[in-house]
Amino acid sequence: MTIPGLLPELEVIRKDFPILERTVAGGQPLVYLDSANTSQKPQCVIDSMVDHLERHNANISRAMHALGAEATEAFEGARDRVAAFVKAPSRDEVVFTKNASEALNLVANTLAWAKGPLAVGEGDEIVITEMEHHSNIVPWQLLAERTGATLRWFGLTDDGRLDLSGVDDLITERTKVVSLTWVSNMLGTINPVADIAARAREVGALVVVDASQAAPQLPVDVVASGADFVAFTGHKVVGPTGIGVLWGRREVLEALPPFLGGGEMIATVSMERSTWAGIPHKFEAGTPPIVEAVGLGAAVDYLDAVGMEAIHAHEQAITGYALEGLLSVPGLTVLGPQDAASRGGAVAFELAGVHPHDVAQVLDTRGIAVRAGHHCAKPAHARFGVQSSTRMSSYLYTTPAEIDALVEGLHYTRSYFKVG
Amino acid sequence: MTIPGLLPELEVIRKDFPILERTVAGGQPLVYLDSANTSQKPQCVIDSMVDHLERHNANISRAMHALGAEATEAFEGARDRVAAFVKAPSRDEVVFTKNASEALNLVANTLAWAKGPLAVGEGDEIVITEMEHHSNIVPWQLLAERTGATLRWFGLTDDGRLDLSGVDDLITERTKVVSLTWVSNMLGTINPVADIAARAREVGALVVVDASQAAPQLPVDVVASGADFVAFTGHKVVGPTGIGVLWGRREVLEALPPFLGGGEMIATVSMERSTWAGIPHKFEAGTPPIVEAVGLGAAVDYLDAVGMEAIHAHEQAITGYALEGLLSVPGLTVLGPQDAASRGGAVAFELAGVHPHDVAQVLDTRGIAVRAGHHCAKPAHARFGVQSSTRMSSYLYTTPAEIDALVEGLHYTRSYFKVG
Amino acid sequence: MSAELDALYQEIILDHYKNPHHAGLREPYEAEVHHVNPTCGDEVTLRVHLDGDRVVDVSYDALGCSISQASASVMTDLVIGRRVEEALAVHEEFLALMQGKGTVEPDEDVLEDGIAFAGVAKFPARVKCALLGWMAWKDATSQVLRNDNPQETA
Amino acid sequence: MSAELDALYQEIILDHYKNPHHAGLREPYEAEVHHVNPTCGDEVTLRVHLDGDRVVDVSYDALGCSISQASASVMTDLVIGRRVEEALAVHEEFLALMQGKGTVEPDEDVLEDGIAFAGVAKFPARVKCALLGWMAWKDATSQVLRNDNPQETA
Ligand SMILES: Cc1ncc(COP(=O)(O)O)c(C=O)c1O
Ligand SMILES: Cc1ncc(COP(=O)(O)O)c(C=O)c1O
Repeated sequence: MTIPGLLPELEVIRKDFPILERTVAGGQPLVYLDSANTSQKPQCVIDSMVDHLERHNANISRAMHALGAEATEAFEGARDRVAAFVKAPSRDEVVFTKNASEALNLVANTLAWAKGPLAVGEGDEIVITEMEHHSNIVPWQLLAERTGATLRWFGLTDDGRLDLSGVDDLITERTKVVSLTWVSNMLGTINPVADIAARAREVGALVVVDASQAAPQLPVDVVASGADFVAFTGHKVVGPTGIGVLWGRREVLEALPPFLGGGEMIATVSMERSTWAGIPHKFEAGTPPIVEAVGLGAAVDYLDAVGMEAIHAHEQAITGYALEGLLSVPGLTVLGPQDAASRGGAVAFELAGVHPHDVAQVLDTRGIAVRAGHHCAKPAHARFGVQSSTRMSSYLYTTPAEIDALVEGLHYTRSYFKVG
Repeated sequence: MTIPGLLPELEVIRKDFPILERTVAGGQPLVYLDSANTSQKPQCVIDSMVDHLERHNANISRAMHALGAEATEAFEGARDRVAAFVKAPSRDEVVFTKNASEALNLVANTLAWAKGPLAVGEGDEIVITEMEHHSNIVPWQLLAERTGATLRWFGLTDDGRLDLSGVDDLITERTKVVSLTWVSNMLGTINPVADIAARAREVGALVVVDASQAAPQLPVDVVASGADFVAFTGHKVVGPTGIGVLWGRREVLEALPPFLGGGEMIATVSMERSTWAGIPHKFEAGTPPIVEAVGLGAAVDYLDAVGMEAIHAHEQAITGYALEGLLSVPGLTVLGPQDAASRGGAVAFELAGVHPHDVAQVLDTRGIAVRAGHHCAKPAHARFGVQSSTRMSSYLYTTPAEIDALVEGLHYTRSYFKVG
Repeated sequence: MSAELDALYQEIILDHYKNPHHAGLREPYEAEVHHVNPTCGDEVTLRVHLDGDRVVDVSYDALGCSISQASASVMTDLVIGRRVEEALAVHEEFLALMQGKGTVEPDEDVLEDGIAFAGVAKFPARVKCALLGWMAWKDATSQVLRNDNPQETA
Repeated sequence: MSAELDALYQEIILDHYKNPHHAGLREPYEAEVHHVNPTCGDEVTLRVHLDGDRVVDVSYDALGCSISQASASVMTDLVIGRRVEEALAVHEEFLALMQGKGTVEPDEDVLEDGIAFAGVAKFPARVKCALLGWMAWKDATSQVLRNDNPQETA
């Protein structure tokens, strides 16, 4: 199978991921098509974590001994690598969180307490979109409820793109924050974040970009994105769970009040009052995810070594092939844009007559892992009048043969449930 | 060297910790006396994480395929083990956070938004102590500042215990929350949490116990502690970084508003409004620390297998031996209680004429890792008129010979700096 | 793999899925509840109508997979017409079957078509599906019972 | 290991530590700053007194380890009496030495006793200590310079 754009050394890359050698469901090879949910980890990431735990483990900053210096260097070195991965102007603008959800909540939460120009209150508006992951909806609902601000959102077109027709009504002088996803985890849509950011800038609104699905797939340049904040999560970029990233523009990070309080985020503490450390530490209370940062550093190095452009091309090639295969299944409807060029590698679909949960179950008995449900995007499902869908999602290790297995599995599913 | 109370199989236990075989500072064996800062990890914890990443990695709950089921079982299984470790009446009362700091902030933060009987506002008082870690001070300062409540605190006696003489003036009908550490990370003091909790209960105040230093060393029974909340951190109980635990009484957890918003913590989401999942999920927004929970589960299993009573006895024996050795060094003053029976295994001290940072440096060249500085307890240092101290802290793998090395190193430090 | 699937998707289940019994929302009723499975989003709106200690009607509107739909259908067959106490006992029996991880032998005399769900117990991710309708029924019924003077809420 | 220590704790450093130059807080001054090293808690309160473009006095009250104390002492020797511009150049040179990870060869003509800190650059955890006083001085000096009409704040 040769499709233009596929990673040339695909079999070599697959060898880097130990789990891909596993068999499931009674000896069948694992066909892992759930990477938008979480990605698998290459050996080098796992090894970096083991080496850290077995040889360099210590707490950071505060520890001045040899192990402490090694652990601090490993942790802060990971910050340098992540800063380079997203082309951050300064390493100090990279805040480690526990996941993307916390990164988004950090922004919403500190805005709830901000004073001065960043303060959010009655009469102010927060703009999101109907295709957001719950983690980019609920924090803003809470902010609106707690400050009296109003939550508004971009609707979607029938082909699963943002409906930009009313942008000038939506993003106005009242808008304080615009928060949107770069790539939809359900529809696959790639949004024109830089255009929307430019419009938001005109009215002086802050722009938050949820890059949870973008960072794994696209070359990310935080400055070019036009955003004030960019959030993503370690476990989707072949890194471990327990770590996420919030990049923020220095001026804004500096102007925000602290998020969580405690060790590491202080300059000085007395019983009466405390002062805060500079960024990024101001936002990193307590012992940070040290071994997770080590793993994440190795992960982004791995992705950079393969090349984000090449990974993006691979995703597009696989997605195009998958769209073709899926649409050959009778009764199957793909949600979201139908052309691979304008979308990411998550493809959600419906199969007439079979509930997604049942589709996933049949596929699972064939060793094929897909996701079924609302994918933490209930409003986007509601917009298309469906309660749930089945989603396949690829990554740099996905092969055309795996897509073939999926398509075959779907034909089998139809026959098993006697539809058509 | 036989001291009553030492773990009988100490050499076997040490073999479980790969890092203890490391040499540092030009070939000298590592003498790790910084376990109150972070503990080392046994091989079984590291292996459980590797096995998870290499064979069972998937996102949880939301994933319905074989790997998803395995990962979910591993994650929720870890919750069961942690619940058993602290004798929680129900597994649903165990919330996973990213560290102890987040656990404490979770309580302070949700109280800031609570309505009804839990609401905190002007005229209300929050009581902490002068020996708290910054992570149990700053969240309450922020809560007080944000709600208009007043922060008050227990002072300390000259021998480093809580000054309970004014307890009835301090804990009154106005008190909404009493938050205190079980074991001080600087003074080593073990506080009478159950007594204070009983007093707090009388006035209807919530009781938060910071068990970050207690959970590693003492058998913990959350119900017997009398607390409404107990917080601790994974990396100090031979588990990984990136995970902490908040145990809370069901009624209180259920009555609190959510903390962070996003995936996993919802029952249903529409653009207009959302509803929350039941506990513990209500407080676990986003992809949780999955591989970290696996590691933590293995960690508490390991501690339970050795036996928390035995570990406590070991800590006391080593601490007693250390106190004796330290006090033999001329010019050395131990901060906090001088008898091992009423303290935990962290011993902070001053060495006349040599700054703690310099003490730590000299020890480091001998392979001995201790902590120097304020140990995230600036107010406790200020109370004793010192700006910083040197701290040695032991754990279940610490040997008397390591204490001897420390004491010898301190004699050498004095001669190096020509004091005395 | 087909054998494994067949253990889960018994003919009886697929029949109930295609032709659910007692589906739709009806009046009168004394309590209505809405339950969701947050994981996959399955939803059920369910009403109960009791007359004294007798379950006169259970009506529902369910969105969900074959297992959750069929289970709701079977549930209505098993509880409608029964005394509340008996129906709750059947619920207990079904719960025990589902939580038994495949080790519990189902009693056909009690569970009737419900025995078809024995295979579901081996699929932990599907147990929640099979219990969705039952949990909603139990919740609605308790609401009515808690209410000393049941009133029409329609 | 003593050799390693000796590389860090040069005699000059220990001398300045035991007998710090220009210690204590004095008047007059145009700016006072308070800097801390959040990691270990070392603190310095520092005042500068400029006359036109000349550093007339730098006085300080420092709590900290041998390295941070000695460094503040050496710093005052190097900047007092100099033109601000020259003093800032010396600061740059010292900064370059400290951040050089041990690869920068110090220039004794410029740094005088400051060359004793060359060994510190190999101990990343101590670099912050050595820079504490210097950073405070630079901060205070910039404050005075930012102020077009410097006024006594005492
Ligand atoms: C008593 C005490 N409380 C809280 C903490 C904070 O733990 P963490 O840094 O893991 O959040 C620590 C340790 O640093 C501690 O010793
Ligand atoms: C678009 C998007 N945003 C946010 C998230 C949340 O990431 P996490 O669960 O790691 O916090 C995800 C993934 O679950 C996602 O796909």
